[in-house]
Amino acid sequence: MALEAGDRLDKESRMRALLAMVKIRLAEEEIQNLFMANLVRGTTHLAIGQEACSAGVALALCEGDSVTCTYRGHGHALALGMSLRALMAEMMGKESGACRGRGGSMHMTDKSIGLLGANAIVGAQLPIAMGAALTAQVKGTGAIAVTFFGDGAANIGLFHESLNMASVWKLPVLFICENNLYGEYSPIRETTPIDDIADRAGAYAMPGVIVDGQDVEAVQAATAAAAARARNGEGPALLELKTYRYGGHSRSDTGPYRKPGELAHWQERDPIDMLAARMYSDGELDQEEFLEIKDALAQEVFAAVEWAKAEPFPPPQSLADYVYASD
Amino acid sequence: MALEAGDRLDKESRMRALLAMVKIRLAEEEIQNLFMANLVRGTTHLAIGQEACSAGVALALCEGDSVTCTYRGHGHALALGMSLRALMAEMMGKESGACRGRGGSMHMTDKSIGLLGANAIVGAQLPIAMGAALTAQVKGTGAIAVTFFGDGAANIGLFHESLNMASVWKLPVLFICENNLYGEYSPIRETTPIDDIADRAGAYAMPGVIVDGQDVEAVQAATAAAAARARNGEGPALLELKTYRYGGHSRSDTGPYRKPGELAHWQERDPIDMLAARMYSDGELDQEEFLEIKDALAQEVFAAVEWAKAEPFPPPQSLADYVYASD
Amino acid sequence: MRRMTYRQAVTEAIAAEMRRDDSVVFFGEDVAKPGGVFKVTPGIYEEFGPVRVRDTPISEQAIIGTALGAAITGLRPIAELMFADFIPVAMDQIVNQVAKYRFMSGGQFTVPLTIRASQGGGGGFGTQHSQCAESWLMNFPGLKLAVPATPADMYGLLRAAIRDDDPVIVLEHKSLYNLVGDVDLEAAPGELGKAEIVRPGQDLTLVATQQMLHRALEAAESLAEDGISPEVIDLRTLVPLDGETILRSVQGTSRLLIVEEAPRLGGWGANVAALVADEGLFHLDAPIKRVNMENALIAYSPALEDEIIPNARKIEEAVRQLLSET
Amino acid sequence: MRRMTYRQAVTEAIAAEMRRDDSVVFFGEDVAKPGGVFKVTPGIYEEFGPVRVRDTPISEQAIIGTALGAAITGLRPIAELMFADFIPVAMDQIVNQVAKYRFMSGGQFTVPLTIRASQGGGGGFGTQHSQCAESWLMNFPGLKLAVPATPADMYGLLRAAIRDDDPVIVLEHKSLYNLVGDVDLEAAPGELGKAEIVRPGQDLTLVATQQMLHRALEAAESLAEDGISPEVIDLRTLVPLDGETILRSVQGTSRLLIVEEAPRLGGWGANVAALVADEGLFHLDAPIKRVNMENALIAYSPALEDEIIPNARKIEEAVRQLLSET
Ligand SMILES: Cc1ncc(C[n+]2csc(CCOP(=O)(O)OP(=O)(O)O)c2C)c(N)n1
Ligand SMILES: Cc1ncc(C[n+]2csc(CCOP(=O)(O)OP(=O)(O)O)c2C)c(N)n1
Ligand SMILES: [Mg+2]
Ligand SMILES: [Mg+2]
Repeated sequence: MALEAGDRLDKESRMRALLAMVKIRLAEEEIQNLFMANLVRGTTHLAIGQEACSAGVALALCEGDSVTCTYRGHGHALALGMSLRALMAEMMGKESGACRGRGGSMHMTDKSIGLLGANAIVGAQLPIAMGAALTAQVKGTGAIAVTFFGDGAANIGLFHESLNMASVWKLPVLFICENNLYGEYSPIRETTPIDDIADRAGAYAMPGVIVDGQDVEAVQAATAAAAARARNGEGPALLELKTYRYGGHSRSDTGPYRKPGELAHWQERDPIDMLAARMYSDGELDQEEFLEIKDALAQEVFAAVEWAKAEPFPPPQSLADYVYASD
Repeated sequence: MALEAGDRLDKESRMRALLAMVKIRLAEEEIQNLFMANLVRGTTHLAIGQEACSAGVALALCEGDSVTCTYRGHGHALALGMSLRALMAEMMGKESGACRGRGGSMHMTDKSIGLLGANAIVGAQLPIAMGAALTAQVKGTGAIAVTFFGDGAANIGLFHESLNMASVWKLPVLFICENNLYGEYSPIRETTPIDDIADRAGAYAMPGVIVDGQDVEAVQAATAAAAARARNGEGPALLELKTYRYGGHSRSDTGPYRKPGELAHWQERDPIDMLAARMYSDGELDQEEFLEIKDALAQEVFAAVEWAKAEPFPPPQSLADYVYASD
Repeated sequence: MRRMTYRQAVTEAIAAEMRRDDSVVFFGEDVAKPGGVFKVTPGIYEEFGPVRVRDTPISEQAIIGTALGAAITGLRPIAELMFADFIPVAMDQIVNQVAKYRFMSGGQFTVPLTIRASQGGGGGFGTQHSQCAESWLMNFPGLKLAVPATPADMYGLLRAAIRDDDPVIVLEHKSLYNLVGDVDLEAAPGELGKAEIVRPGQDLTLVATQQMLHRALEAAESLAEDGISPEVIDLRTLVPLDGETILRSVQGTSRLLIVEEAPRLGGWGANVAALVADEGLFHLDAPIKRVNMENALIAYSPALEDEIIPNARKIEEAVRQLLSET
Repeated sequence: MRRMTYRQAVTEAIAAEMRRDDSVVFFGEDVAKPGGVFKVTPGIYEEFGPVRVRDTPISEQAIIGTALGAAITGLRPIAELMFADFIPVAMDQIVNQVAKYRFMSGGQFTVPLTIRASQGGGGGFGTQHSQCAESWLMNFPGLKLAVPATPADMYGLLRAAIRDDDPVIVLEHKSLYNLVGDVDLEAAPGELGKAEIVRPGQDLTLVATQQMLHRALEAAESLAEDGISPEVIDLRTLVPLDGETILRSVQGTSRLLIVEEAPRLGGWGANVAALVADEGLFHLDAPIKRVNMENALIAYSPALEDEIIPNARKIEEAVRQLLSET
């Protein structure tokens, strides 16, 4: 198969990628604070370290495309354009949240930006994206769908059914595996007998591409190539983005299972730093500008959190709303 | 991977294979008659044409090994040594049937011969064999387990989960796909984007072997090689037996979806005829002997059917028996 | 009005909705070119073509998930799962995804999805191919659940399901496929959530669905000869459950017998009993009785299968017994 | 006697049975080296080693199927499914295989298999991670179902489940993991199928399980101040269901209130109500009432989650209301 990484992105796109990644990082750091301070109940799954995946894919999509993702979905939501307010209010279970407080951290969903849903059942989101691709195919809209999942999800039955059926029906859907080396606390090598998830693509006669998931430009390019192929009626592809989460699996996990030095090793290839360094050397950004950008985004995050805190909860009497369309 | 087909079988083993295949053929022809005459209710799935698969695998197994298979399981049951009486009585729902009439055509099960169950849910039998392999591994018995399934079953989620987990745990289990080109009325090429199911083995880092499923000696050899490897602690393998069912999917299917000439083409490589021809030419069998063999087996089948017809049904008051161990 | 089978009513309902609305698509295993394993959908593929009507791989989870994704993005899929016994294979997609999708999104999506499956015992298909699924499926708010018992109701409720903006599971009873009845092809779609008194009476209320409804009617016929007059209610949908019709009937008859093709524990009849024991207790002159499959399973053997599934004789006995209680 | 948490009681029960019987094996996702996502099984892997204690891939169907195959060939597996919400992912294996295996084989096999999962709401885990599973699982003869509410019962019933020759699903309520109580580590295993009157009383019968039991007891405490004395029953297992204890209690109190952490339709409480409306109708002086989650879902928002799950105040109100009915 002949997916090839394109050229480097232009300055404007790089800037969009940088803003998206920094916004995700700052927002998630703030979310972690909220949870650790017990201001929010439940659990949360951060994608800090994986920002290039969501930002790079989002850059390659067009209006009208659809996305499904996992409980580790704040990054995807923000990269696709969810407002920080809607995100933070949802995180706190407020009526003005993206899902009116019904979804929460694991279910960030925003129809208006094509984000059809973040799923808390491993693998369940894959066929849902295929359904969006089917709609595009039946209606001939030219849109595609993308579904994100983890390395651990590549062992669940639905992964197999989805890739097979998508291939048979030549659906315009991209299967994007964010391989961060762990499923919860289990290293992939203990649950999966092969090194590269992309190698499974052959079982479904579709392209399988390994991509540097820390390089937002590589992610954008690989996605754009696969997307063009899908829009062209040539069917689905499997992309494996090699990446790493800096934090634990969820709120309470400190990551005792990591190999010593592993985290530091990955942090050397931090997706934000890597892009910033390239922009510095290409004269597209200087340190001061970057600090200003971070500062402005930090303000925005802070303001969104404060706003969300003051927002009201859904009224108790609305508890049975939205179960049925007639409600 | 280095599974290699062994030498030809010796005369005695060939004779066992021949007897098994003829017995299966004759028994199933009789079963079809019973169903068409409405002497038996429900449905049935015949393996006529596929006899070399069950007979060849059974020849390669040892006492203590376990097997799970599908609703198309009469052949496996007989090849493993189920008595014709137990089979026919079960077919008729009689108390003296292999499962005391509770199972029926789709659930031929006989613990005493290692046949742990025939399953009517596509793919459900795969992990059950893995469990038997786990028991063998934990207890260090040296036994293996084998699970039969069809080409269509290679698209169900559980296929994927099973092969992956079996590989990770290095379970002594053989996954044996009888690829008869159809899942019900759908040709495999319309539901599966690759030609050979064996190609999926690579996704699980296990050997995948394509075998001539009409050649009982080839089936025996491939199974024996994979079995030796599994007994040796080297883990599972996927065998794909290329075969064909002469009849429809089930009782009522006349096979209108077949390509013209397809059936005749396969019948030219009939597993029974092929083995008999080899035995003729090696001087191990002559036509008269073969006729006698067929005759004797036909008598045996006939006698078993007559016997089963006269057997009693389970008593109505036993309807809730065997739901719980304490019943 | 046309006379047709319950089976044909399915075909006609699908065809009618596909003609009416381009966004209706239909897929499942062996439903397109082969026309379905129960020959329920012949001609649909030929009329509507390979884009809207598709055979799938044997992949129940992917079938339902894909249908869900299509439903929330502008199609109205009809997904077939063949035997209702295979519903558990796709259970997560049905109960954690389809049922909850609208709710979890805070109402951003509607899920106009119809899931069809054939169910029920009596055909000698054995333990894994003879179950009724409605009792399990009642546990999941977000789903609607139709169990039509006649060709006319099949035509009416299946069209209602396809037009409904919520996910509806329509269970077709295998034993009824050859049942013949009059169907008005021009009638308005049925109404989900409305039970029907199919035989008025005053001595007791008999609540049933599908195969059991017909057996209850058979029992009622025979009881009538002895001057016993049961009021027979066909629930038609289990979610929404038409409690009003049940309660009104019990108010008139003071006695309730529920007939289910289901094991006793968990059966939908427990829900009907609980409803009446709550809102209609003071109407009752006798205990609420149920005829069902006890806590056992359907065996392959005809001797056991015919024994475990309630029949007219057993229903009749239960009625007589109940009328003798005070 | 040792004081320990409900969580520790799980660990102790598993360890005790694994020490006692070499054929007990234990596997699931992140249960071995990591000791479980709820830190329920620390030390088990270290004590019993990698052959008997294993982490699995994320493959719930394969986990249950493998456990079933092991159970019928001589092991006594304990399989963990982490959240009970994931049970539907493995539903076919549980309800069509595990539950029916013995029956379909005509009694050739026993299935000594324990399936553990943690369940229940109140933790802010959202719609797909907060469900209770017992009401769905009651529908499948062949399964047994335990819902322990205290450390002692957890220790007793989990050991009973592991020793039982039938498949038993043991549901652990997440909200109870930190509950402390006295456990006799030398006690005989518990008995599946026995309810317990945890607080005797005469004014009405309150039936509950797990989190709801503790809230019912809280309500009872507060009602006692007003001289109202409910009899509180902890069902402990739902299959087998101890109808006798319930009926005897209702005979004494004449009133029944059922408290469930479940939607109303399909809830296990309907089965208890149906039982009493059948065999105990004439004991009743008032309608059978249920406090539950209506037909809605658990939202993430604490405001909604706290509202939908019955609490002591609501139970108390329902009791007062029920006592005022005649
Ligand atoms: C069906 C199912 N099984 C198990 C879980 C529990 N669980 C949540 S996240 C997770 C790990 C998933 O790992 P991976 O797919 O690699 O994604 P990551 O969290 O690393 O992004 C598990 C096992 C679940 N939510 N759903
Ligand atoms: C989970 C599930 N889905 C669908 C079916 C219905 N069904 C029974 S056999 C069959 C075809 C299976 O084809 P294959 O695996 O090739 O086996 P074969 O019948 O050809 O031996 C199907 C779809 C089923 N029994 N179980
Ligand atoms: Mg991961
Ligand atoms: Mg086949």
